[in-house]
Amino acid sequence: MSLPLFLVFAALLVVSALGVILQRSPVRSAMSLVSTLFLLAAVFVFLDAHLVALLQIIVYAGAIMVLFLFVIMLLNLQSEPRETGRVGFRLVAALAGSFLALEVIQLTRAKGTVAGLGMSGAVPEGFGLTETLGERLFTHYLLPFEITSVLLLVAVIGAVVLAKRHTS
Amino acid sequence: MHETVSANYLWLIPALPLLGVLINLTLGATLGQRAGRGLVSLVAPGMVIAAFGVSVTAFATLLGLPEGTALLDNVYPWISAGSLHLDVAFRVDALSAVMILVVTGVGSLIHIYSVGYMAHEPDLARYFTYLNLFTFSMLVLVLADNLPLLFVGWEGVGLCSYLLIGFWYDKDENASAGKKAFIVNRIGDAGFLLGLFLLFWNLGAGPHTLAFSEIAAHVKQIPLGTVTAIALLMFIGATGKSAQLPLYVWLPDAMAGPTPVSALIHAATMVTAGVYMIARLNFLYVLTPTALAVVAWVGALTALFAATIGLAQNDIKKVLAYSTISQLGYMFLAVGVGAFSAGVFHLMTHAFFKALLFLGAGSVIHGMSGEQDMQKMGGLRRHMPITFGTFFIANLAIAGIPGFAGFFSKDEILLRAFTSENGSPALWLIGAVGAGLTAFYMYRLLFLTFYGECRADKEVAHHIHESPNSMTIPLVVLAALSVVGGWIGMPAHWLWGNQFEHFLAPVFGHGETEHVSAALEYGLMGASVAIALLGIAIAYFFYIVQPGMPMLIAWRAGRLYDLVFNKYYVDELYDAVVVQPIQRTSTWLWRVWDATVIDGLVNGVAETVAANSSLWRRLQTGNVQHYALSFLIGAVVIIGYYVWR
Amino acid sequence: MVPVTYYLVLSALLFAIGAVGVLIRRNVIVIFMSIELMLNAVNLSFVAFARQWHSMDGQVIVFFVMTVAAAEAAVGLAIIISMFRGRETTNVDDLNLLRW
Amino acid sequence: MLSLIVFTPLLAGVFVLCMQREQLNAIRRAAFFLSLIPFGLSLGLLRGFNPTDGGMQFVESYAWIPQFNIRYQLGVDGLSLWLVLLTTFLTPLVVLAAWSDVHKRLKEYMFFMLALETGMLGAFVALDLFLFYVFWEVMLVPMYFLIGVWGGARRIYAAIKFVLFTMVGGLLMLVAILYLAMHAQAGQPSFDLLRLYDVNLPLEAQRWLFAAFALAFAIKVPMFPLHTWLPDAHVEAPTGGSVILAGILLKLGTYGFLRFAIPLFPVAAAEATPYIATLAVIGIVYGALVAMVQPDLKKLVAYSSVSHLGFVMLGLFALNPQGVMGGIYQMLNHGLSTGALFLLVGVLYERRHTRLIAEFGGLWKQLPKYAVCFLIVMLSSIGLPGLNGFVGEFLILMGAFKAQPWLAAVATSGVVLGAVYMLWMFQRVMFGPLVNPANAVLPDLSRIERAVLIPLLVMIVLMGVYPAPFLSRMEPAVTAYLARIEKKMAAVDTSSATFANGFPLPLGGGQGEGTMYAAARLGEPHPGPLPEREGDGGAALP
Amino acid sequence: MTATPMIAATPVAWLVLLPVLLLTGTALLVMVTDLWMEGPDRDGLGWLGIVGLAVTAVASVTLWNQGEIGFGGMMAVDRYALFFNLLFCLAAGLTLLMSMSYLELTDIRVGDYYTLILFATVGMMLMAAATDLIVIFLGLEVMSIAVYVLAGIWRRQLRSTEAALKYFLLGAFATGFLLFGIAMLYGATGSTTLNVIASHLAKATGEQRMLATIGMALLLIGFGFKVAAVPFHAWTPDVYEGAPTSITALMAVGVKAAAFAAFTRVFLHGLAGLSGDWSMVLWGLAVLTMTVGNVVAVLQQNIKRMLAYSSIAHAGYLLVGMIANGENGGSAVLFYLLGYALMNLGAFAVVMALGKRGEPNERLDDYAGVGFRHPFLGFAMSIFMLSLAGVPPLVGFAGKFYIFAAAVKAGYVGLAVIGVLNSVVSMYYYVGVLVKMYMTEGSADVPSPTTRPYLFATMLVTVIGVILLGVFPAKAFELARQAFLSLG
Repeated sequence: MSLPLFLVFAALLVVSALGVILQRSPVRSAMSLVSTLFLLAAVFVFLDAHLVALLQIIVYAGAIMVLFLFVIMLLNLQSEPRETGRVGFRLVAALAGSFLALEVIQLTRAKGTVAGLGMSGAVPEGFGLTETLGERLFTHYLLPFEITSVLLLVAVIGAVVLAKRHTS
Repeated sequence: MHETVSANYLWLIPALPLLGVLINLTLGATLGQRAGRGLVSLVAPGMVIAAFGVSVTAFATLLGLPEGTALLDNVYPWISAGSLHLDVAFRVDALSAVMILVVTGVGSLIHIYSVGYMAHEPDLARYFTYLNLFTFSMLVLVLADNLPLLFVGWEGVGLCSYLLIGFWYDKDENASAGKKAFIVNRIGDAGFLLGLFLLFWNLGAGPHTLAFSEIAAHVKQIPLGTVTAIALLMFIGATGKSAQLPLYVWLPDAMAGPTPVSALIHAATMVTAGVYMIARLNFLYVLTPTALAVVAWVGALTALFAATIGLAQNDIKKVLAYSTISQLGYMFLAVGVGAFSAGVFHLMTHAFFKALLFLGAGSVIHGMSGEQDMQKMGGLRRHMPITFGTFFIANLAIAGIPGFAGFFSKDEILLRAFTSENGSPALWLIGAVGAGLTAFYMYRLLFLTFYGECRADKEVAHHIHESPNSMTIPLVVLAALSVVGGWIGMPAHWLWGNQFEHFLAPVFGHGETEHVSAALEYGLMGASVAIALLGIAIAYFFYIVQPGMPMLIAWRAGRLYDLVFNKYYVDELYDAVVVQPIQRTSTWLWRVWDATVIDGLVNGVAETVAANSSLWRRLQTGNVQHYALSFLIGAVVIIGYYVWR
Repeated sequence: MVPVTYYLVLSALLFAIGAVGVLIRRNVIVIFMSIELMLNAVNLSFVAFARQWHSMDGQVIVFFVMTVAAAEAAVGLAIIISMFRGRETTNVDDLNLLRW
Repeated sequence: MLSLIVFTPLLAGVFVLCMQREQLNAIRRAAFFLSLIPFGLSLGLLRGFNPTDGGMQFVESYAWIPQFNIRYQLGVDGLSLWLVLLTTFLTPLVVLAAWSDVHKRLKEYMFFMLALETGMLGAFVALDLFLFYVFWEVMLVPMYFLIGVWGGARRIYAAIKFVLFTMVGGLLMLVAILYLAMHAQAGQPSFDLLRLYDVNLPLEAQRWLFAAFALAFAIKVPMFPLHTWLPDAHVEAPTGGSVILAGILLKLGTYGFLRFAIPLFPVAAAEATPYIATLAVIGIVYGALVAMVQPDLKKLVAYSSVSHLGFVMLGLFALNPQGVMGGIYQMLNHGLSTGALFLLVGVLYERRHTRLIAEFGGLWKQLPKYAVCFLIVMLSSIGLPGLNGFVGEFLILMGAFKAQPWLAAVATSGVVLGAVYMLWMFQRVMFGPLVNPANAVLPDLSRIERAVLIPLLVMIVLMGVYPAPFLSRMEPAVTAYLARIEKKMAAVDTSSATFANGFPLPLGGGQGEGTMYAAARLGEPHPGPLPEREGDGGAALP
Repeated sequence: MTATPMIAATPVAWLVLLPVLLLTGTALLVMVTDLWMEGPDRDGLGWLGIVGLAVTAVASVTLWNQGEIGFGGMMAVDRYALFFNLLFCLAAGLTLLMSMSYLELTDIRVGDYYTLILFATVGMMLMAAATDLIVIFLGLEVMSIAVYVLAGIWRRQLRSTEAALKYFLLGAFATGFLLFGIAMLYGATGSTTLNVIASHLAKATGEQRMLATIGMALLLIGFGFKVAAVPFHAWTPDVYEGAPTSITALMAVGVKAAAFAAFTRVFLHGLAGLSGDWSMVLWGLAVLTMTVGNVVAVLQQNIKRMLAYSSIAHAGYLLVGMIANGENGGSAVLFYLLGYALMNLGAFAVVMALGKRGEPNERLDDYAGVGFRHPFLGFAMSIFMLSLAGVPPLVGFAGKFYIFAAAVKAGYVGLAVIGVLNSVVSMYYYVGVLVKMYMTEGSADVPSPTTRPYLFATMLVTVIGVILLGVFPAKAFELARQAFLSLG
């Protein structure tokens, strides 16, 4: 991935991400998030993470975000009114956020930091493909994989418990 | 004075009155009123008389022993800590023999007298409990073989004094007077204790018993400065106990107690403890002329000072009280000039005549239904002949009329004040003037009380009567003693000379009499007698011949009279300089320092915690985003620390 | 090649944007979406580091993160619905029963 | 034996707790007779005590927490023997005093009282720092309840103040204990007191550790200016609580100095002596002055405790036999006389429900027996010769005079002031006319009240007249104690330790140059070689 | 690219998995059984869960001397994990026991409640046993998601839902940080397995080390949230107050212990090489946490909220143990968690016992006079409060003793001093409960604890435990020490 291309994607990502947090309508925020996810998927492809990019679109943008939109629609949420109050609070929040980013940026450029990590050369064969990932997943990551099954089960039970109508 | 003979019965002397205390305390209160009174009236004097008996035995034993030998009764080990090994041990040598005889002898008489005097007192058991306890303490004081044990008696008599002064406690003044006595005494005692410690730690290595013989053996190693300090500190104790300047103020107030108490404690025995103590420690005092001089001058000044106050008092007992202070001053003057035996001699004669005076005054008060103001007396000699007679003898004795007891002892003191190497003409002069004043105020008292017209209310006057036998007999005995008591200590050139001094010589061994010329001796004697007679004459003139004169003089003298009449405002001065500031400081310490500063600090810490608690609590707004912000800021700070450190 | 640090910076930017979103938005669902954004930012890092190390682990982890995100979404949205049922609101400012 | 003495009260307390709430008399009787058991046992202890042995006796030692070499280790010596007896002696009396005093929640009261006894006894005989700390803190709880539940109007404030004050010191001491135990010897931690006695610490460490220990104990004593919890606690506590608090609990502070702070860190203690002695003297005078103006009887007695314990501290820091023995003796005296004073005040409070001095006056007429008891106790309190107080004060002042003559001189004024406030109080309560009609109907001492007071009076007189048996059992231990201190001080590089010898004796004493401890030992007969460490019952560490 | 027909089967380390597997099985069994049950009474499920937990505990005990690591170094069945397994079984078991009484007071009548508690416990065990950051992360999520739901399970109560939502939002937020930290460590070392990270850190380049440090910082923040360290603590009081009391107990005890299990394993083992970097920051966090927790607790009027702040403060003490970093410090943390579990569970049992249907009685004022009216309740609560305050000879003291001993030994005397001063502050509010119970009159009419046998049993067990472990801590010390040393 060439630098200009990266910068273009990066810019688009940032704009799109800002859209998530600046749009007043929840639906638009959600749509911005979907676009961010798509852009990220593209970046993943450039990073040789083909399967992950695919999953990003299918699972994330496809399933999870639909769920979000569904709930937004279900609850019939309106746009937030224009923020007038708590300027100070938002300013501090933005400042804190900027500092967080700044710190990581600082980390990559100052002396004695991680600036010199660079990027390694060509990837081995099969890197990022379904087969390779699958093999890794079902051998080395067998345990976490099994845990995710429990995790999802818990989530299902939880969602049901919380969302089902009151019976009594 | 180093040989001792064991006499394991000496403990009986103090133990008998103590037994009396226990009986009075337990049975006296629990038996019925009548039985209890009867028992107490028997037991209390009985025990003291028994103690007198034992004392006489001890005295006789002592006389039979070679000169300088003392009786010793080591009862049991008392306090032992480190190098300190104190025993409860009693010692009878010449000095304490005199003392125990005086204490038990005069004590017996006063106990007997009390049976009559206190006949109408409902709380008789308590009275005799105290009185017996006092006798016990006084005997411990004079019998003690070591200094701390002496201190036990020393404080014990103070306690009894406190209790007896406040015996009629339902009057606040009485209670206050008792308290004052105790506290002023305590001030002196503090000095005594310090002196004791200083002495102990300077005795050198090795276990110490603080027995007098041991102190005497070691005292010469102590540097002079330290000895002086010890002596002066001890003397502070003596000024408290024996009512000397500047700690005399309690004694006049102490007259609030029953009159026999005044006689026993505040005239005959307790107040002389200071003199006894210095006499006991004579080996220490003689080493330090500075301390001796202080003792002598304080004594002399007190003698004069108290005498002047005595001139203008109207309360019969107050006059006697100031007289006592004054007479005690003479004793200190004596020991201060190194005339220990003279001091003790005066102690003894004073015990006789002053006890007599007090008991006589008590008899008067008894007869006057409790009246003490001389302005309201007069003409009593007709109603109370025995009292008057004995009182008159006592007056002669205290005024120093030759032949009576007081003459011999006072004369000896004045002589030595003049001639001793520690003495000076100035001391003599002060003493002599004091003697004149004494004669004046004592005769003023006599004339006001017994002569002239009765100035009492009709009601009171009607009831004036002579006292019962239990009271008059002791008066007579004491009157006899006030005459003959002095004869054992004749001036050197008279008859058998000073047997008393000779008897005490083993104790005061070093103080061999300097020989003075007979001319000087007679000259001084004559001068002092003349001064005394002059005093009597003036009194006669003022109160018999020209009864209006005193008023006139008092009016003329104005300020001066006020000053004397109000006792130089010393009580007021002490109140303003000592008592009030302490009270104010205390209140300040409590209200401001304790409550505001310290607790303020403590509560301040608590409040700071609470304030912080409140503050942090407010930060817990319930708003998730505030929580998230604090989270984020925390994160930023931590990461920032690692990035930029 | 774009150095891995660039990805890291990008990731941090997205992460920070997400974090700020959590702080400033009032609608809990949007807040939740901002959190999803943060998770995605982390995913970017994982993928970039996987590329850097030539190791599939990073990508596998992304797989797990997605699963977790899905589970959280299910439960989170259920909680939001539950809350909406009780209060008819999704505004965080109304979460004020519990404080101090 | 010791374990039995320590834990019998707790068991008795549990037993009482299990009784029927309504059977008040049965509870009282049970509590009283059960509380006599430890007293009886401790009399046995006294009989079996070897008075010539200055070391630990009746030592019990078992491994407890081996990870830290913490041992369950108990023992008594001459320093603690009498305090144990004081505790077992006072508790039955307090239980007895509760007969008429406590009506509500009686069995809980008895339980806490007995549990408190266990805590105090344990603290007196513990020979392991951890164990000591456990007992030290455990005591707080029952005392806290006693004040808080059965106390007066501001009882909660007082109870919490008491607990927090004590805890601040206690916990800082815990850190110091940990530091000492962890660093005293390389490798293995050790909480064994007897072992730690022999450890020579660097001066700097000693200073810090001493400060922490001293703070804890000074609060408990309490020393000026850390005393303000005491008046509050006393005023609010029920009578029994006050008696125990003043009689025994405070002694733990002074005992702590004696057993821990001074012998563990003697050089630091010696350095601190002028300051501590000064504070002690300030406490003496201050307590007396403030006591003087108190309108409330209990508060007056409380401040008098500040004054008296100032004497104890002064004695202990004299670091010579007279001072130390006087200090210990004074602890016992104070336990008896102040305990008795609180009981007496309690008698009045129970009858009149007030403790304001102004409410009384002329009581002697109405309550002669009470008055006599009060008088004797008061005289003991002001140190009248012939009663116990004198022996202690005398020895303390004598010892202190050696070490710090000027301070001792100031302290002696406390003797005067002590008389002032006590007598003034006595006068206002007992003397004067009986004006308040409410006082004219008061009954005199009941049988039980007499049964409570008479043992105290007997002890007051006995200890005043015949102190020798008490002192003689202390002396070997005190001698050993001072010798150990001296040895330890000599072990530390003396050039680095600037000994504060107080103020030099200005009057050119014939002896007494040199360091205070050395001087204190001058001419003292050595009772043979120091007690060996064999006597501690196989305390050897694994 | 030649396709491999089959992936080589990975050997499954059954022993390593055994406790987790047993408990997961129990959870599933409970879940399924619930479907067959009729009527509102679900106590049977609770008993089933308890049996399952007991079995798991027994299994854990038998594995004590095995010590095995499996799944490519991702999970271990070392003593450390087993110690925590026992702790979790205890906490969860007692929670289930209490719940059987507590649920009657509420309208939470769903069998899934028990299932979720068991799954949460599975998550905890995974966290304690995990030796790989991803497994820790997943375990954390299993636990957290279950607890999010449990916190909000009392749907009638708006407070419960609010607590759940707050917990969820902040929890997810914190998860982001944790994950970012894992990413950075992965970036720095190329692995998420602790052993690998540890060995790689030893030879890491400066850049990698820096990256790892930041990753460590982010992990610190993430764990800091879970253990409720200031300033990541703010959720605690609200969630503890709002959640059903039984769940609060589980959170205070189980969740916190699990978080510390992972926290300690990661920092004292995996990131031990960075200890110089983290100890300073942790020092500050510990001081802040102790102080803020204790100071704010002073003015609280709601007992659950007060206990929440107290739990924050206790997190601070535990951090001290971590800072002491060593055999003593680590063991102290383990022991302290055990003691803390006992006393806190007991305290919450008392809180529940004071509640009635529709009347939670959670205000301090509701405690007025309870002590004498219900002697056992009062006694138990006194023991718990005093133990929490660190009064000997209770387990709270033994724990503090251990922790501060470790701190002093490691040279952190200042920290110990701050810690004990904090204890003094804490004494104030713990004792405040006693003041209410014994020293003020009140009228709150509370059923006798004996009518709620499960709560009574819980209190009895915990009281005995608190006293026994306080008086004779040696065995438990040894256990904790062995457990910690198994970290290698």
